[in-house]
Amino acid sequence: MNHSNSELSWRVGGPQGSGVDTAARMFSYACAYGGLYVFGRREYYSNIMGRHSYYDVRVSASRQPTSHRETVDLLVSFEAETLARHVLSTVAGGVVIYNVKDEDTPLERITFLDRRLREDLTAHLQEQGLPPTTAGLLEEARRRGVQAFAFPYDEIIAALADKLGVHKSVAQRTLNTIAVAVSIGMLEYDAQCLVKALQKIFAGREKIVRLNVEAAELAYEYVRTNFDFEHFAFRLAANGLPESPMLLLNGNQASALGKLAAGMTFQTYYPISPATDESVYLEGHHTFPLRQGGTGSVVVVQTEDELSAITMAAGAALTGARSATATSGPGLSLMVEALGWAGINEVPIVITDYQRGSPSTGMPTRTEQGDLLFAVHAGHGEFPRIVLASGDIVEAFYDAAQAFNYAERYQMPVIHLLDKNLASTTMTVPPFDVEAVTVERGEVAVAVPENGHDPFPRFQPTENGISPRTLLGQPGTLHWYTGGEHTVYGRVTEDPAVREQQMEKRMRKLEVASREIPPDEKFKVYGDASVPLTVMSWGSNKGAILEALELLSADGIAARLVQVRLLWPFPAEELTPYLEEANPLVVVECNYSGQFARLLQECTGRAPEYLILKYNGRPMSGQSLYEALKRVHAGGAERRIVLRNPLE
Amino acid sequence: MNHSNSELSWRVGGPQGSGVDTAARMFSYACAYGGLYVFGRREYYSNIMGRHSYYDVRVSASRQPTSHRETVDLLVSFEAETLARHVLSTVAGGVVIYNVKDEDTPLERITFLDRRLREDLTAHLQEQGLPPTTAGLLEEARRRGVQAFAFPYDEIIAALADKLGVHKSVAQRTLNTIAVAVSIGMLEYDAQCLVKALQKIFAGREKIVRLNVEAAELAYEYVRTNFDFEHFAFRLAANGLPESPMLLLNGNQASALGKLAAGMTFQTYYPISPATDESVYLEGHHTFPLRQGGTGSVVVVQTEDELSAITMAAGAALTGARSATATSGPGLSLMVEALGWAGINEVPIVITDYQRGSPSTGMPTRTEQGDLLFAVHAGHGEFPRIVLASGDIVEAFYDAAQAFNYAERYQMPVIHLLDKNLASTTMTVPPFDVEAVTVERGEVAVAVPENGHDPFPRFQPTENGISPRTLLGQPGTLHWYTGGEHTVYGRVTEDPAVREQQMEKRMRKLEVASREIPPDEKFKVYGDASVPLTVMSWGSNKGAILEALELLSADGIAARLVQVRLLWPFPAEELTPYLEEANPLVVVECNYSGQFARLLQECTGRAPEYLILKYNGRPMSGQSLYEALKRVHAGGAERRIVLRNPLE
Amino acid sequence: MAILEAVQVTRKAYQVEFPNDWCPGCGDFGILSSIQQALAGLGILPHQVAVFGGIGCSGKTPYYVHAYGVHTLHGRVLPFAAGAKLANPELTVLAVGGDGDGMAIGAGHFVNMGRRNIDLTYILFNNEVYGLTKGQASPTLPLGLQTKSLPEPNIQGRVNSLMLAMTSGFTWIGRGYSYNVKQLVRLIQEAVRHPGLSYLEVLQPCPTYNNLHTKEWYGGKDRPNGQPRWYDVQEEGYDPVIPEGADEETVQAKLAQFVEKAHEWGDRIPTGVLLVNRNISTFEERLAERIPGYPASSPAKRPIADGEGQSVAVLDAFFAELAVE
Amino acid sequence: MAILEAVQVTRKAYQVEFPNDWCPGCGDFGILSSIQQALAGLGILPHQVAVFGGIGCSGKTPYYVHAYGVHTLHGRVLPFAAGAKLANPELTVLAVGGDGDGMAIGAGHFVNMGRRNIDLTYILFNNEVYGLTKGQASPTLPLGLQTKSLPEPNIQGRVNSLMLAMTSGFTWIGRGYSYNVKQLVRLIQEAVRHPGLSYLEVLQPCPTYNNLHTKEWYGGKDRPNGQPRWYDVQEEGYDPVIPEGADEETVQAKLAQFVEKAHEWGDRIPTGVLLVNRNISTFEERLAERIPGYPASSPAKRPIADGEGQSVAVLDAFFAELAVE
Ligand SMILES: Cc1ncc(C[n+]2csc(CCOP(=O)(O)OP(=O)(O)O)c2C)c(N)n1
Ligand SMILES: Cc1ncc(C[n+]2csc(CCOP(=O)(O)OP(=O)(O)O)c2C)c(N)n1
Ligand code: SF4
Ligand code: SF4
Ligand SMILES: [Mg+2]
Ligand SMILES: [Mg+2]
Repeated sequence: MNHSNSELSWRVGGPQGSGVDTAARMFSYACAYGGLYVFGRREYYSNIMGRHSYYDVRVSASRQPTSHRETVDLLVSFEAETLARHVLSTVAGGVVIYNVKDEDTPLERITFLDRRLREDLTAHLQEQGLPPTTAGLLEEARRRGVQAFAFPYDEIIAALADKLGVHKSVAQRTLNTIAVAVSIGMLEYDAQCLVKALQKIFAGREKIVRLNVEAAELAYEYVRTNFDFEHFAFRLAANGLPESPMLLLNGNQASALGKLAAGMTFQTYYPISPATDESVYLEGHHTFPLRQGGTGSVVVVQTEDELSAITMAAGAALTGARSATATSGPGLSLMVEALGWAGINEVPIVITDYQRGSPSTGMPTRTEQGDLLFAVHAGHGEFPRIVLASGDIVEAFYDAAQAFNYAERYQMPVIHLLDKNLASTTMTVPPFDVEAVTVERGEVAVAVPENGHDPFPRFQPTENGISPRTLLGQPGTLHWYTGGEHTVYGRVTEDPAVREQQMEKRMRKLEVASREIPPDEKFKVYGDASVPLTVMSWGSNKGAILEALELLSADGIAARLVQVRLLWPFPAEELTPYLEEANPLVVVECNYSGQFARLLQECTGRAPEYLILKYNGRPMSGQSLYEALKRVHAGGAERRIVLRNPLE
Repeated sequence: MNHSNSELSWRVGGPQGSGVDTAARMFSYACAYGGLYVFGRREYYSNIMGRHSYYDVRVSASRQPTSHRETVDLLVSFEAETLARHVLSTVAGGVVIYNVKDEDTPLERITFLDRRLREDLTAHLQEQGLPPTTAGLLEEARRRGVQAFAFPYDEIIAALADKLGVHKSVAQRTLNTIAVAVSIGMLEYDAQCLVKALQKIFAGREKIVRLNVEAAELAYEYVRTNFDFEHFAFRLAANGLPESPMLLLNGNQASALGKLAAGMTFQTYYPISPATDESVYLEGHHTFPLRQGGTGSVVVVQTEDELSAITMAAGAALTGARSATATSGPGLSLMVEALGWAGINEVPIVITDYQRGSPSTGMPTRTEQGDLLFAVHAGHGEFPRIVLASGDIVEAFYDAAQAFNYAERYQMPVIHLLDKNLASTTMTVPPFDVEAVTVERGEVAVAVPENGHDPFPRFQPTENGISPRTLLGQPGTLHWYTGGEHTVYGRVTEDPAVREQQMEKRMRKLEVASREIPPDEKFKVYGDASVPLTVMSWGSNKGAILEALELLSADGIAARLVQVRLLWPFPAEELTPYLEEANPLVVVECNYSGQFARLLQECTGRAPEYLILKYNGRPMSGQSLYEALKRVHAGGAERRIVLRNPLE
Repeated sequence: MAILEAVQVTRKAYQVEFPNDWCPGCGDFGILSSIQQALAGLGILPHQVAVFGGIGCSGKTPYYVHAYGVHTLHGRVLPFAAGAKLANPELTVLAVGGDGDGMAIGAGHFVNMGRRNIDLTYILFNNEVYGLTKGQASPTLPLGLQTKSLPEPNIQGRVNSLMLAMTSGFTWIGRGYSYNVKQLVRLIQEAVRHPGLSYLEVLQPCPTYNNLHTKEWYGGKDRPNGQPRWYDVQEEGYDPVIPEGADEETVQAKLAQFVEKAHEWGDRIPTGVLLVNRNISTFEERLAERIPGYPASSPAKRPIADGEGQSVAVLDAFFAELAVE
Repeated sequence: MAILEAVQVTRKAYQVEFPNDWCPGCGDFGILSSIQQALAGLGILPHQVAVFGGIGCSGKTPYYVHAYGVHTLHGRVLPFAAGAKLANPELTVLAVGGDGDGMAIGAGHFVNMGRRNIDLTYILFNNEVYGLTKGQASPTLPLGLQTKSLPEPNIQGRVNSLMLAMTSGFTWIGRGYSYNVKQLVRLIQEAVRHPGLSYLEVLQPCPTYNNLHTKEWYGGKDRPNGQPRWYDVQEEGYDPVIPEGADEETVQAKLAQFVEKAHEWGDRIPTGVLLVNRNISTFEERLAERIPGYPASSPAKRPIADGEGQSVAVLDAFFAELAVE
């Protein structure tokens, strides 16, 4: 029953701070070094140490997985909470590897297990006549056809300490490597790939590499000699590496790199999950060579709050610097006033919003697509803005760059919507093509020193509403900026006719943007473009929907996805043919109220027949969407389908 | 050609700080003391001294005027800028009274005359072969049948100083009284009414009363003896006073009084036009008797910013105090994050938003209805809120009170939308009935001391989503609040199932509110309820639309107004019959993008056939709306009609 | 501060069963324990207390105190707390938060709260880093230092929060150390008892992200004499009190003495009560001058409706001002 | 501060035709005139200057200076100005605003800007009221005073902005008076020349709303000797400078001297240069340590694309870190 080379869903769990991420990186790189496609999904608490975090790595030899699976094929654990939370998600034919110490831990002794979950698990076990312990859960799993292996972590660590003559506390640090090596062993995968991964991850720290390689070998050996994994349905075999090496990165990094490619030279931030990592990445990568020689750089400023972050970025933008700030919902909420200032002053700035579980503090490290209507409507009064949302890591890179072109072409703030799902998802992707990144600076007024002292009509109305932009410090283009309504020179005015002129000029730019931006930057159509079953969505659901479409297709059900990428100005006109053909129209999003559907109806009058929503802070999986869409296709499904999984 | 007792549109103008407001108050009270109905509209710059402000007082003996007129019957001025700005708006048969000194002032010498206006006026005069001076404007007016009288202000002031033996600079302060007395004289109105007005306005300052009465008499006399106003088409005659005396007040005061009636005990604010006056009024009226004896009071705190204003108000609300804050657009923009906190913590607070010309600093002292979509969508993520908008001063009072009932009944933030138009509009209204104000505190958990130390399930899900509210300090109901997703005890959680439970509980309250709030609190229908020509609007346009409907009706055109007062949750269902019958549907609002129309379409799918908009910072008048609606009725009008008036 | 009746309350009354998720060895534990002991020792009942927290590791404190707990917004803990206190002056109100919360995003409120002298206690957990967002520099980290999660040395200077408290007008200022619980309990109790706005800075090692100013460093383990770097100013006879009615000269002398202490750092770090200004009225007293009956008839407590739910406000005088009569 | 070339620039170059709408007699006029004279005197060309204003009467100043003028948002003038300066360090950047703007809604930025020591000059127009919103108390109005548009005496205490500047880390601190233009010109020039963050408080009578601290009051017209209340500390030999490399003791002594001056008020109000700290690196210097070539290759100036509009960034090394190779 060998499924060598098939797809695998691997999960590792443990307390925050115990290296779960490192374990996942090791496993991911080990797979990637075998030429396999990797998709990693990270779940963790808003906590530094102790609370439960877990990482799903989905691997495939044949295609790039684009969403996680809610079920697990191989679960590795070294503490009881992971067992309590995830054994139930392990599939028949799958394997659970646990620390022998955790064999029989009462659920009520697991400090951070949510009461709701403990009660649910206890009830479930009771139904089967099993005790509310990890032993009960393991037994339940075995009854379902899951193999569970006790692994003697402590023994291996002791052996390692012995072998290398290091202190046990040092050896203990290889716990994650051991867990990964055990997995590699179970999958009969190439151990050399893990060694390469260890060399990559601990590059430059030879001693640590050695320690971990030794640990991996001991663990691997143990598995190969002691475990009977004949009945384990999964194997992995290395492919060859592709010609140009794949990148393995997450959305935070993709966005940061896209910004550097675009020539962003100034970024401000105030720390906030899940946005911080982008800025910290930039802080650690602030200089690099330029193609024509010389050094490129980005000034990254950690500000005192988000009010400062956006206003400082706006100040920088006035000098001509490509300038941005990155934040999450609470930060965006604080940026609203300045957004309007940038709007009325026609300042090109980019705001990257990593959406997270909300409202308010919400669930800072969980995902949601809850900021769409806010991004579109944020700010008192009316001013133009552009809102775009990326569907995956590759789009995140190119959109992060394109956002600056939009900002400078139309001289308005651009909100780039990402989310926690994209931020912390890791994927193998083909290398980005930096030279394909074009830099469009829009209309910039040339310095006119001969203009001497005359004020420059910065806000001169034009047919398309766009007036040549000036840069602070430039000779001959002196003028003013103000958040007040203003004349062409940027001086405050309350004249009713000038007000109308300037308001119309500004808003006209939005129509122009709507006209100029090509349809394929506005939305993409996937799947069978001619069938009526139409899924419409935006943002990071893309991967899950594409998988769902494939699964449907395997069932002989044709469907298409219209992924809207430009949310504002909303591409109402271009979408009309799709909306007219759509039957049924299914809108998919990760929020409670179907924000995209509301926006769609606001702009087109068309309401979807079905809404598939998820708002528990976890991303959708392809499988769960597939099931929901099957029900839609079969007819009789409720209009509002909520995807739930109490075990996530 | 005497129109005694007819309607009159009076305008006084002058530099900010020169007492234009006082003049208008005098004139308004003088009219009101004659039993006449008064409507006052104030226009002023974001400036303390020097820029042009003007005040329209519309008076009628037969009915309450509910909007201003864009044309003027009687214009009083004591400086050149007023002439430059308003002579053109004076009707044939009307009168301009100006200071003899201003007879021939070149327009280019008027410092604060906007360049655009100066150029337009100059061109207009040039067409008629007239010079770009006040003389040219006066001549243009005379050609149009306007009478213009030069009034010797300085002479009268000198005479007054002489008569009373006061310094000329003291006498000078009666300039406004003189201007009003001249008007009263021109209208052959009862001079005693002006005396009463002076006594009211300068109550307790006998010397000043005497000075002003003397000034009035001199001016009145001068007019009666020197002016030939036979051809002036307007007269005012006093009615009897109504039995219970009318109030003459503005929207800021109405809202403040409504809050006091409702039992608001805590208000925070950060100064901002046009909201400040409400809070300053409260500061000056912080104590008053209670019906059962004892003293009622309100604590008003001027905070350091709007972030502090809303969070301090929220803190107070947690103790059970009825708590509110009042602000304008820029302040609301800063309150967004805390709004979400109040939403997720189910805190009853009221936010009064006086909309003003926007975006950003915009036009701080001009009106707009630009915050609707923002109020509905403000905040990252999703949480319930109520948004209501008042149509006039009377509604402002009762809605300000009702807002607290909604807030406490549904335990959510309530945004009460007013605007600069309502804030500074003055009107005669029948006295408010404080005893008719009911106080509904919603479900409050009684203290349960016997509960001792057990945590209290503050956020227990219920069928209608409402859980009994607790008050900080109350025994036996200990629990927590957090902006994070939480358990029933208010402890942070990231459990997916609890998240769904709490999210659903909170959002359910909105459905319940939508069900429970009676239709006539949601919207009001005026005019001929059965005709298809349907005007839909919200907020302070009400008065102008009602007048337009009357004018249409006089032309034999039947129409109805659906004034939506509850904007969120949007009364989609109850509006359906009206939307279905509407033909055409005309949405009227003071903003650029038709925000109400967008909301309507978002919630019902129905787009209006016509949009009538105004966004130059000035309110709509009944007349201008009437003309637009006539064009709509006649057919062939453009879909988007913008009301403009470059002379406002 | 309202101590209704001094009853026997044990520390246990303030403990919770909710699991605590601070890192092992975090300095926050000592502060939490001190708060619990201090409140118990003051004989205040849990329901009479409201603990407001900012956002950060420190901001989670309210979850761990068995009292009304309010986890507010990042930087806004002071206005939230002030609103509750002014509306219900009988409450004992504690506000707690991190250095990022209080000195960065919350600095404007800190400065302006000092102008009010409301009777509440603010405890700032100073670990020099943003704990909960993974160790960025906070405004209290000195310029040029590089704690372990910084990609570059700290490029911004340090704010001296004691000086800021004095400048802003806090009328009780003290400093404690999270591992000196005995002193900390006493300091918290004094701060709570002080009628006015109290500021207590607590030096709080963050073993996870602050590898420079650790428990060992504060404890002076690296010093030749092995003696702690911190010391108690009271043990050296320091008198922090500006008495009621003090003359300008006394005030200036006390302030000068405070400024000197506030700048001490490095091998001698003062802890204890550093300034007590009895010369300034509380906001509650000022309010009482405007509003007769305050605080007894407070916003939270005064009647607003009768049994039938009808408003009891009599606004006739206000209407008369506007009436045409 | 960048003075590219000292050319002959007259005050007229900085004057505008746009009508000024301050009240007659407003103290702001003196400050405006001083700014214009100071800039002209420094020989900077108008296009090399960016004047950032807050919101308030004072905040309108940029409209009246013929230079790049940016009327920002209430309270945010400092971050706006800092962003421009860091992105284009060649600009001469002035930030101006009211006491409400700077000490209330902007206080958090003020405190944190001090930590950066960016080379720009902040001028605060202190009239003790919110001018443009019609005379409410600002954070600099002393407790208990009642200016004419207050319905009740001021219920909040006063912030001492000089102390706040020192505490926050401003490295040049001075105070002027709007009717002493000669001194003010000199102060502004010194502030602009100072390489680092400068804070200049200007005592600014608001004849419309502040009927207590008027021109007459500052001028001492009510005093027996009729002498002005303000005096110039430099005339009394006050030396504000903490020299480069000063030892801890010198620093403390200078700070103590400053604290004393900062607290003087009433019949003796110090003006002049009160503190100059040459001991602290600028943010620009700190940045240059991270980013080779800064400030020459600044965010505003460095090339980002080639002639064809293609990106010139070479990110290979960053990709290699992530690559599976
Ligand atoms: C408006 C806003 N911005 C950013 C954040 C993210 N955030 C959470 S905790 C924190 C800082 C924590 O540092 P500190 O206040 O020093 O507390 P500590 O964790 O060190 O106790 C930040 C920035 C937030 N919650 N809200
Ligand atoms: C966010 C926000 N809140 C409030 C206002 C209203 N506002 C305009 S000017 C001002 C205060 C002006 O006082 P100050 O800063 O002292 O300047 P001054 O007018 O006295 O020069 C305020 C509160 C605003 N523009 N923006
Ligand atoms: S990160 Fe630091 S402050 Fe936060 S809990 Fe851990 S040790 Fe404590
Ligand atoms: S209100 Fe005061 S500060 Fe403002 S312009 Fe007038 S005098 Fe100057
Ligand atoms: Mg901290
Ligand atoms: Mg001021």
